[in-house]
Amino acid sequence: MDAQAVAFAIVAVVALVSGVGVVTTRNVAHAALFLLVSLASVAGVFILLVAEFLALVQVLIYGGAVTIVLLFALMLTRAEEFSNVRSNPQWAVAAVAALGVFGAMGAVILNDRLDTQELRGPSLQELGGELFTNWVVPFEIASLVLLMALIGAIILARASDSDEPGSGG
Amino acid sequence: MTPDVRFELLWPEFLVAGLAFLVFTLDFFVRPARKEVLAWVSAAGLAVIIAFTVPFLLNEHDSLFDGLYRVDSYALFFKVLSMGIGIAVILGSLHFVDRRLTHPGEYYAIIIVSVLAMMMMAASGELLTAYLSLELLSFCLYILSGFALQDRRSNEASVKYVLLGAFSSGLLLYGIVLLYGALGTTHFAGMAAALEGTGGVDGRLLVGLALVVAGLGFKLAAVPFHMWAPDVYQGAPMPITAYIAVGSKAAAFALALRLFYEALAPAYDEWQLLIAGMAALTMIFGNVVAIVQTNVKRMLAYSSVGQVGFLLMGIAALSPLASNALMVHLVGYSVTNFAVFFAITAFYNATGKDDIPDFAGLAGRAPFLAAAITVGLFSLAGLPFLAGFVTKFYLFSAAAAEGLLWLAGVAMVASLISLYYYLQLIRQMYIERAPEDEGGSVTVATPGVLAAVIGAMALGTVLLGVYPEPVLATIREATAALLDTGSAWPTLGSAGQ
Amino acid sequence: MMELAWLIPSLPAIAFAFMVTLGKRLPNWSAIAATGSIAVSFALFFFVFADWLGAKSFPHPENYTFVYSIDWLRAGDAILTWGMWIDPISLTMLGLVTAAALGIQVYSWSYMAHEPRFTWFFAVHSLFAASMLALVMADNLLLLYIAWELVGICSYLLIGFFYDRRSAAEAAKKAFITTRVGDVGLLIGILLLFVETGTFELSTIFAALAAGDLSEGIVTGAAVLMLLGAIGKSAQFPFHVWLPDAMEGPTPVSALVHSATMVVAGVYLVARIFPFFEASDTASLVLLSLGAVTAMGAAAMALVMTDIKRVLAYSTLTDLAFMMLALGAGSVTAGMFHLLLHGFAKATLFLGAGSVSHGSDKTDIRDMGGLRRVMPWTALAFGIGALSLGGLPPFGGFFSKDEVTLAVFLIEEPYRWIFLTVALTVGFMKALYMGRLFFSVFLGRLKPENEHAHEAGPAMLAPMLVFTTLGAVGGLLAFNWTDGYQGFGYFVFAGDHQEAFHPNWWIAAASAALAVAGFGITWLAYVTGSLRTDSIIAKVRPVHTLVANKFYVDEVYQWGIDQVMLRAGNAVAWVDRAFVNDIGVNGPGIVTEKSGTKLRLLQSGKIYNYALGMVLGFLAVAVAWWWAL
Amino acid sequence: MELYHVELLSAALFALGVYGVLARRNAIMILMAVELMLNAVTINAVAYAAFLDPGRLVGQVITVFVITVAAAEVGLAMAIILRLYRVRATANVDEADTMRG
Repeated sequence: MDAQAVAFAIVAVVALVSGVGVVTTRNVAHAALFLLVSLASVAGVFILLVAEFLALVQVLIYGGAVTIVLLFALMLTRAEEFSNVRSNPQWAVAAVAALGVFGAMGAVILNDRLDTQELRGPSLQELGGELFTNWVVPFEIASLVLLMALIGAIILARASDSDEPGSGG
Repeated sequence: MTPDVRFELLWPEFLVAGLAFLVFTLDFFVRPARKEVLAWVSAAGLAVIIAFTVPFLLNEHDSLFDGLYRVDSYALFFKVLSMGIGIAVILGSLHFVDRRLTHPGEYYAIIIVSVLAMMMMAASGELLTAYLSLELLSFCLYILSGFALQDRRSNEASVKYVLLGAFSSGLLLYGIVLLYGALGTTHFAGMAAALEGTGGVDGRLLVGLALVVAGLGFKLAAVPFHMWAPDVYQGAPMPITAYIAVGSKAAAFALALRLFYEALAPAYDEWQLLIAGMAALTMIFGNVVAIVQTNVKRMLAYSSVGQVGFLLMGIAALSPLASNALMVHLVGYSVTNFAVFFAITAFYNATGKDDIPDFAGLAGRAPFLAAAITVGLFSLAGLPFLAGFVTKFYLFSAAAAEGLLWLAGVAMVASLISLYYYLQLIRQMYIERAPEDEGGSVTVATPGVLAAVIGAMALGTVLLGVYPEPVLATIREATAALLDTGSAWPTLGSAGQ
Repeated sequence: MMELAWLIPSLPAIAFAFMVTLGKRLPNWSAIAATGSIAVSFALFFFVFADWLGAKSFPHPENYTFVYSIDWLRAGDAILTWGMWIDPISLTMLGLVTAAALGIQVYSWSYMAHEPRFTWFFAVHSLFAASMLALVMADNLLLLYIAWELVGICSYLLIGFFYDRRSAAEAAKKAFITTRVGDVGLLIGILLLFVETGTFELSTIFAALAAGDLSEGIVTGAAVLMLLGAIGKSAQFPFHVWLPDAMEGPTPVSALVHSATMVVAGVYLVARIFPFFEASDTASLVLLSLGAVTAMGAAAMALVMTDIKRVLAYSTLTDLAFMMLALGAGSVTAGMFHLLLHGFAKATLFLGAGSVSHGSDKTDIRDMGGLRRVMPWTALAFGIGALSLGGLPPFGGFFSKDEVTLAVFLIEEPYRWIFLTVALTVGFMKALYMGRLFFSVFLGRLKPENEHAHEAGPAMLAPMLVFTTLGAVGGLLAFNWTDGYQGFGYFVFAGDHQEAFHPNWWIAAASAALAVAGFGITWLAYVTGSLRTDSIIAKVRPVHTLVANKFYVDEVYQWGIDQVMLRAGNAVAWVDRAFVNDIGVNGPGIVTEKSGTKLRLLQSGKIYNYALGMVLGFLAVAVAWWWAL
Repeated sequence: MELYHVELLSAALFALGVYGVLARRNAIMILMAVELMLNAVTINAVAYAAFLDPGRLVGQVITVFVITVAAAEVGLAMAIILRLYRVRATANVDEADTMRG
């Protein structure tokens, strides 16, 4: 087993264990922290797959932005109940279904092995060049997506409960 | 920089985006009492863009960025349809917004952005672009469905929509990535070539396909991925319900049609039965559950789930005829549904009620609305001389021509069932008497603009039923474009129509 | 002008749309729109007819048919067209329907003047006219079927016009369900032909038939199946039960829909697809037998009914059966001729009956008598109509009845004697019941309580008298007048067998004698009183009871529905009472609704349940594929 | 480290995410589970790019866009959930089930 494999094993285990934490802990804040750990280990996987830039993006955006947004929201709502959220009544069925999903995919993955080539990643320059030439249309769409999220968040979250006329529907 | 990309072909998209920003900006300068100016600007802007786009792109046929983005008559058809839908929704919601919503500027601008998203969904020739356009559309709809800020139901609708939407986009993305892994590309043309090359079909591809079907099925509201639809339809503000039912569905089908026809046609044998089964399940389920509904919006939600089943026939049959049929059914379905939904909106605007018994005696209180609803419902049920008959005739023939006779049979049964619950509403309007109390005998007034939109849609329903040929001619062009860029047609029997 | 014939049904359809949408706002305009549109259609008919006369190339009968069609939609090989089929048969119907609809609408202006749902009446009336006109001009079977169903729906709405009267609602439902049973046969027949020929076009289907592309079984099967639709619509045995009940509708409706036009749609259909009956002896024999059975039964029932409209209803049944006899005997000429003259005479009679009940508030003929004193014009019109339909020369009905009898006589089969006997007997009975009706209502002693009865106004009298005249002199159409018109047989005919009117004097004399005898007997019984009807009835008490109870056919059906259908329905599901009342006996509907109630439980309102549904859906697909691989 | 190892990791994370969506009742926790699913997607995309794609690029491009959209989605969804909390004083999705059937 080479060093790369050992490293992968470690980050994979961390990612999975923290992932289990995300979906099983009863405390929302803990779940957010588990998610942060899991995301960080995914960044580790990216590094092992020669995608350093993506690893950086992963840490900055997910670790930085997403988790912070989640925690902010938790603080805004100040819900005492958030420290003890039970799973819903169908969790056992959910577990079976999720196992089914994993089983289906695992079977496929192990059954049809793909012929791989040498592990290699593009340079940052290549990625940037590609993004702004061939993928410029999706890039623009993505910027619109962000804008919509921004505007939507402002409309929906900012309005306070008293300054509006009667309800609609 | 790729030098040979003709960026000027993207003018319509830029113009629509520009219009959205214009409305966002104008919103700051328009006094609150005069916000309806924004609606007129939006609608007129879209109309001008249609007038510009049609001659501008009429004979263009290009595929930008190696087929990532298509400019062809198929895309043009859906561009015009999307903008038309946008205009109808904007004008149809004028009074609703006036009376029941805040933030009108954002409301109209977001609709324009979603129109842009629909246009791009039909033009995408690549999975990731398609996904991003779809997500843009979804974001707009998440916001719009929660736009009635103080209404618990509107909020509940948007919570359900956004969480399930995020979940479904997770499924869809995983599917896209699996397809990418199995085929090595996300471009439709490349996928088709790879599929033809491999001969056998490996498991990764099938699981990916199943996930893509699940993700798209969510957008289309096909059983069993439809469950969000009734709740969101019921909770969302009324014109937005119409918009989700019509616009989002049309765009999702535009995308699905291109995906299945251009990229996945070589694997036809693998997915035909799946889609056909889903179609049968969807039309039966939607129409059966619609029977027991008491809320009009909910009944129409299930009815439109049922309609999705009919539309899916057009994909399952995979032939030029089926593609024509799907598109013409989409047009007929859009026009018809708008007629019904806006008539119900007008009723709701005036009374604030939307349960089926509330419509008792409407024929006496608002004969115009009652007639429009009746025409629309009869068309949805597929009665002759109305759009629904023509389009269903087309769809059923297409399915039968491709050997899916059983599916056509199921569809006929489903149509019969639908007539039953449509008649319940019609019976309320024409046979039952209006309740004496609570002003039940007061005439329901419909503002001029809304009446014009309803009238135009009802007229369109009749025209399409009587003389569909002009629309069909356009649609044949669109299908030709689809086939032109498409790949091999493995099991096709019939020639292009 | 012929290519503009599509305007004829379109105008009433537009009037209908106008009334439904704006009728409440502009109540005074609705009757004007309805009558105006049908008046223009009526005028258009003459232009179309004149154009046809100019365009047809006499004497080449194969050039008598003009078809105009445009593509409605084409899906692959299947093409639907909007098409008009203009030939003598459809022209006859166009003239009859527009004339009858116009006259009866004018009549309704004052007859329905005090009805609160005046606008609705005219709206449905217009829709009926539009769909009936579309039906007679359709050049393809699908269009014909659609119009056929629309006509049925209008009939349903019009019978149930007084929907708050329970009997009217029941009658409407009965008519709808009974005719629907026949319509299913028609639809299957049409689909059978579509499967065999790949088209709905009449011309293509006839060409295939002429070329011998259809096997004998298919021809007979299609003919009999479509005949099912025809006998449903034309109320022939065993589907005749709905028509007498349909008299619950307003009288103008009975006149237009349930005697002059809609019920003859079945006859028209048989005439339209007549090549099939020409090609299949079996189908013709079925047609003949049904006609004979219905004619005998209905004539017997007409003799014992006491409600004025019911007598007329059974007489309609008899005459429809007469037309079927003619068609079964192979004479489209005689069938259509009788259809035309019956239409005029029966419109007269119904309008007269309406005028009687309007003026005297009575419907039972035993309560009437001597009404000629208070309503002389009605008496005159009704009398001529009755004598005509009773087959007394020289009125129109005599000639048409004679042509039918002659056609039956000319059947080249040994069994013609049976049918000839039936035709002559029924001819005699027609004179009997018409004499009984007319004499007991208008002649004899005026009862004191009827002295206040009054004559109808001019708006009601004028159409009545017009129809009277048409019915009285219409018989002259049978004769050879000019080179261009050598009798009805040179105008309406089957295939290319144009036939001049060659009366058989023996037949004519026999049927005239029987008619005179019939009227004579009733004169003795109901005017002079020298013949005691009571004693006759007493002698044949069991028979009378049987006939007066309409041969118990309704009871048999009711038993069938109660014992079989309802029990089955009960077994399938717990029959929801309101449901049955609202929609009718509808077993599958209940099952559907039950499953709807079950299935909606899946829709729990909880996000995670929905997500689970999606995942299970995905897994089902994956597993199915796994299996298939 | 082979491709299928990475694929298995991705599938496992995806299944965990699916479980989270199906088994949680708090809206924020459901959202976190969705993030796990999206991470599974990106892992797979990057792995395919690195191991299979001759150009090595498309998978990474996918990942860039997925991360962008995921961030936007969280922002928007949190706003909607905050509104849910204001309207109903809860973030549990099964307490927002007035519409059903």
